[in-house]
Amino acid sequence: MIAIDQLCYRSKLRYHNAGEKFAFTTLTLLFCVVSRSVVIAGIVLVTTGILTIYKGGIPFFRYLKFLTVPLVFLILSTVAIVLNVSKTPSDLFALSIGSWYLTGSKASLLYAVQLILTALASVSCLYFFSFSTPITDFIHVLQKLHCPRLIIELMLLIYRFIFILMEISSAITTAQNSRLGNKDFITSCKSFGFMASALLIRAIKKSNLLYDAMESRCYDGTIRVLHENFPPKRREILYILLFETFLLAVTVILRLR
Amino acid sequence: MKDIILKAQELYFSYDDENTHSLNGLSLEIQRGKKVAFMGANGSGKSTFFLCCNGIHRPSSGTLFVDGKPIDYSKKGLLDLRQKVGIVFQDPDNQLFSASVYQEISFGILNLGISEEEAQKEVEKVIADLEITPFRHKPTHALSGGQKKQVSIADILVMHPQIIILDEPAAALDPKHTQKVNHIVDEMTQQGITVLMSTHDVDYAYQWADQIFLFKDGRVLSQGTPTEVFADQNALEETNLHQPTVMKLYFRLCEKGILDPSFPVPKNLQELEQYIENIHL
Amino acid sequence: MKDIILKAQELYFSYDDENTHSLNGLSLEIQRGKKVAFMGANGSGKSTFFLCCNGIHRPSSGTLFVDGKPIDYSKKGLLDLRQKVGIVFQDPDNQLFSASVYQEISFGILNLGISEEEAQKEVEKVIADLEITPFRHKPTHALSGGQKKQVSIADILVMHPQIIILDEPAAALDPKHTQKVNHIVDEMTQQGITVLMSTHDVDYAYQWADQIFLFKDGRVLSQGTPTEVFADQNALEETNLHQPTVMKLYFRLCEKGILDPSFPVPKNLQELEQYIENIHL
Amino acid sequence: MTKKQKKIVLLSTIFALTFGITPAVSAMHIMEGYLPGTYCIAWGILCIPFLAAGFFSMKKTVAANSRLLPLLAMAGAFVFVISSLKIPSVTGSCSHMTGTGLGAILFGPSAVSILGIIVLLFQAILLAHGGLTTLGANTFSMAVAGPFVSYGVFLLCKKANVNRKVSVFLAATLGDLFTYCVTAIQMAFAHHADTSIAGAMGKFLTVFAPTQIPLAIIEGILTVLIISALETY
Repeated sequence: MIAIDQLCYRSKLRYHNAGEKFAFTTLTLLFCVVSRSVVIAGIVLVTTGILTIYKGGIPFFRYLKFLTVPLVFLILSTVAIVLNVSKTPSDLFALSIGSWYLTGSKASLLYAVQLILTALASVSCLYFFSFSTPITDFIHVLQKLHCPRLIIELMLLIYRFIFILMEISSAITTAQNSRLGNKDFITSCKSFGFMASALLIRAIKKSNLLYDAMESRCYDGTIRVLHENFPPKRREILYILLFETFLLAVTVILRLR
Repeated sequence: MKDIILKAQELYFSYDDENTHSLNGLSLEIQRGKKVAFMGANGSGKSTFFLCCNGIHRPSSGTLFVDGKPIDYSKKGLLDLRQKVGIVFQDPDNQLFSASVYQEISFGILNLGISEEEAQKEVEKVIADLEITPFRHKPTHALSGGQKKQVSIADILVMHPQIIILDEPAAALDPKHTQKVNHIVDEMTQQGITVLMSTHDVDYAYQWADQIFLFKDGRVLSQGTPTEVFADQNALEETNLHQPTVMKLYFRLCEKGILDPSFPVPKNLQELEQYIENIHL
Repeated sequence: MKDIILKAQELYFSYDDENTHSLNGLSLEIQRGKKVAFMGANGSGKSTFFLCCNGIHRPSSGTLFVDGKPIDYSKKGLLDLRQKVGIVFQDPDNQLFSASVYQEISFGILNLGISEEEAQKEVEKVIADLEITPFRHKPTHALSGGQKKQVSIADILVMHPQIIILDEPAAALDPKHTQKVNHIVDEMTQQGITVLMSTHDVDYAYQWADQIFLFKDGRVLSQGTPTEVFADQNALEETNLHQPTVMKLYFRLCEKGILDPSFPVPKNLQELEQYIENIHL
Repeated sequence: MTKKQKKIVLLSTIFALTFGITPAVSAMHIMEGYLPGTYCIAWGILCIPFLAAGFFSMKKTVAANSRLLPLLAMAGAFVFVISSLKIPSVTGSCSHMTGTGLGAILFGPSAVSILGIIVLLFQAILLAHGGLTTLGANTFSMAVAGPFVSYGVFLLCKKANVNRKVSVFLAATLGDLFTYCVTAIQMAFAHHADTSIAGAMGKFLTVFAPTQIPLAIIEGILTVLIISALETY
């Protein structure tokens, strides 16, 4: 129902240690964001792309499609950065509107390109993680990082409930559409309102039933569950360390220049 | 000439990337006014086919003819189609979304663009017909499962479709409400509505249906009259179904020479009992 | 002496404002290791009674004895009780709270205060026993209804309860998964677990159960062996149930002198067919 | 067609297939990697007091009644699902609600802050709306600022005896608009290459206005419809 979720359970990287994957993701993200360099972005884009597509087995075109998810945001914000309205024309281009200019500078274009690449590289990094690691494994990593128990338990439940509610909402929407509930904009809005309120009522009812079911399995206020362990591998840790050291080196060299 | 109301020609459909629940070259023909049962494992494509019938899903290839015309997937075409083909979903909780029974039932018919007064009349009529009056003023979420089912059927009946599809109408109902629903279904047929129903209840399908389709892996494995389909031992085994008890015992009794095999196969328990009653040893 | 594992004495219970689903002086006794079917309309109190059995509901008056002792409603007493009495709920979506099958199954047993290693062993064992291995790494939301059911049974079995309650285990399952669940239930009984099951399927209850309780309006209307209960025409009518087909036909054939009424009533279709097979006219 | 023309057609088809699939206008999530490190941390720190307050009050209520845990989780899942659904639109483009106003009115702003950060985390990982590094900034705009404004407006309207539907509409719409302003401020602080911060903010506001203002209004209308449907139960 959620494409990324479906794909990550089929990833060939799924049974690798989630902690490793998380460390790789966060460290690489850190270098992307801190260095903000085109070179680092390029390295990261290629590396995570290879990992996700080749090692993880995510289909190439679907991966490309996912990289375009933040496209609208990217285009609009880039326009905002590059375009300027000013009385003096800048060096890249300038369109005169009366006594003003709609203009952009080379520096701002360079800045925007750098930003786009950094953002795309970061997204590819995030995708490496979400295309290879089921949320339940991620929650376990957070637990090991001493995230408060209440948050962990909420995340565990919310992740499951999301799918219960999505199933209900899509079933109700289908039923509404079967009765012409999408015939025009106003009817669609009404249908959406009905659906959402019915969904909330169902959600509240379900939460009570689930609580009863948990209680009947001796729930005492603490959710304890076992986790399947996929122990970290020394060689992989070494690779990650090497890669991050490499990124560090590149960052330092670029700074010194 | 046969009056074909629904015809599927080599339908293919698959959900994003899953292989289950998909259609793999489904072809079938249904005559107007018939009672048709669809059987087969969950995930064999019954519900997917139903959702194709009213245009919620669009087959990736193949054509579906309703009333002799291929489905028109334009906005207007779909609205017309959905007026003709109504689906009563399996779980009423996934169909009912209004707080009040009245509002719920009127939703579909008002979307047809009918005047409020006329809609009101129709709603009142269906409330009376389906015996919803005793609980019509209760909020929908306080209804019992069986009552919700009645309302979800009323939802569709009020729109006067030519074809009604019932997805496992008796699932999770208690005997009393199963009877009630079966009764309502019988009345639909009497009104000339073509009824398509998916069910896992072999004995019910055997006695109710004019025609049965056994689905497997998104296509029709076996079809025909109940007696034909349930005589096909291979198909039954492949779909994990068993022969209806009445039919099985009738054949056993025939084998032993107790009943006369030249009579038509009894359609239900009453008929078989009648046969036994008439035995003169 | 009979070994009574569960005994209800004049239970009364009512939900806030509704009258249905409540208990009105319910009394019954269940022997250890038996297979017990609960039948009756929805809202006749079966599920409410089940929730009383493991202390989710507390009767307003009357006593419930488990293993000879009245239920202790202290925190510790309830945990003990819930270890002994496990409920598999009707809709797995109302029971499974975790997206991971492994986590889900481990929840109950970890609550018993067992070490992680031991829990792990038990979870692995139940996963193998209930044939969950093929989909153990799938997320809960990607499972089919039948698979979810298997997991929801594993949830309870892993805790090694003495009594397992199944609330309409076959509702909405297709024939294949119904067979699978029935098979699992048979194995439970062989392990000496007392199994309580609510069902609307007359034919199944007839052949499966050692004892049947017919519920109506929160009390027991009729009880006994399947043959006894299903011979009680009045009680059947009051609860909208019909006689099992096998039983009905057997009596018809006896009336006609084709079968010998001195034999025990056949428990299932196979037995009846055997009887017919043995006829020498 | 010449070879060259064919090539162009093929290339443009591939381009359309890969990039032309109208990407969802995800409300106002700042995408992964868009903010420099210092801003990520700064906005994160700014959230802490709100999150801490939300956390402790939630912990207290759950400790008092553990039945509220699954209920809160359902509320969180509800906000996620509502904000991930395509909403009806006039133009046919596909967009989502933020759900912040609805959440704040239904569950209160402090609960929404904690649920919000979890929902945003899931949105980042499952839907690629927002990101891990921008979690702090997005939490501040969507789980703190928006809900508090919504709730404040809602309370004010209540005190002023404004019609309930109007107050729900105002709360949701203004909350949404405020979120959008905060996001613009966040981006302006980080990226003001050519102009002043205020100038950059003006530009971000202008560029996002055509998608965000209609969205805020639709969000308001839908929230009213949902709340009034709920009231009939």
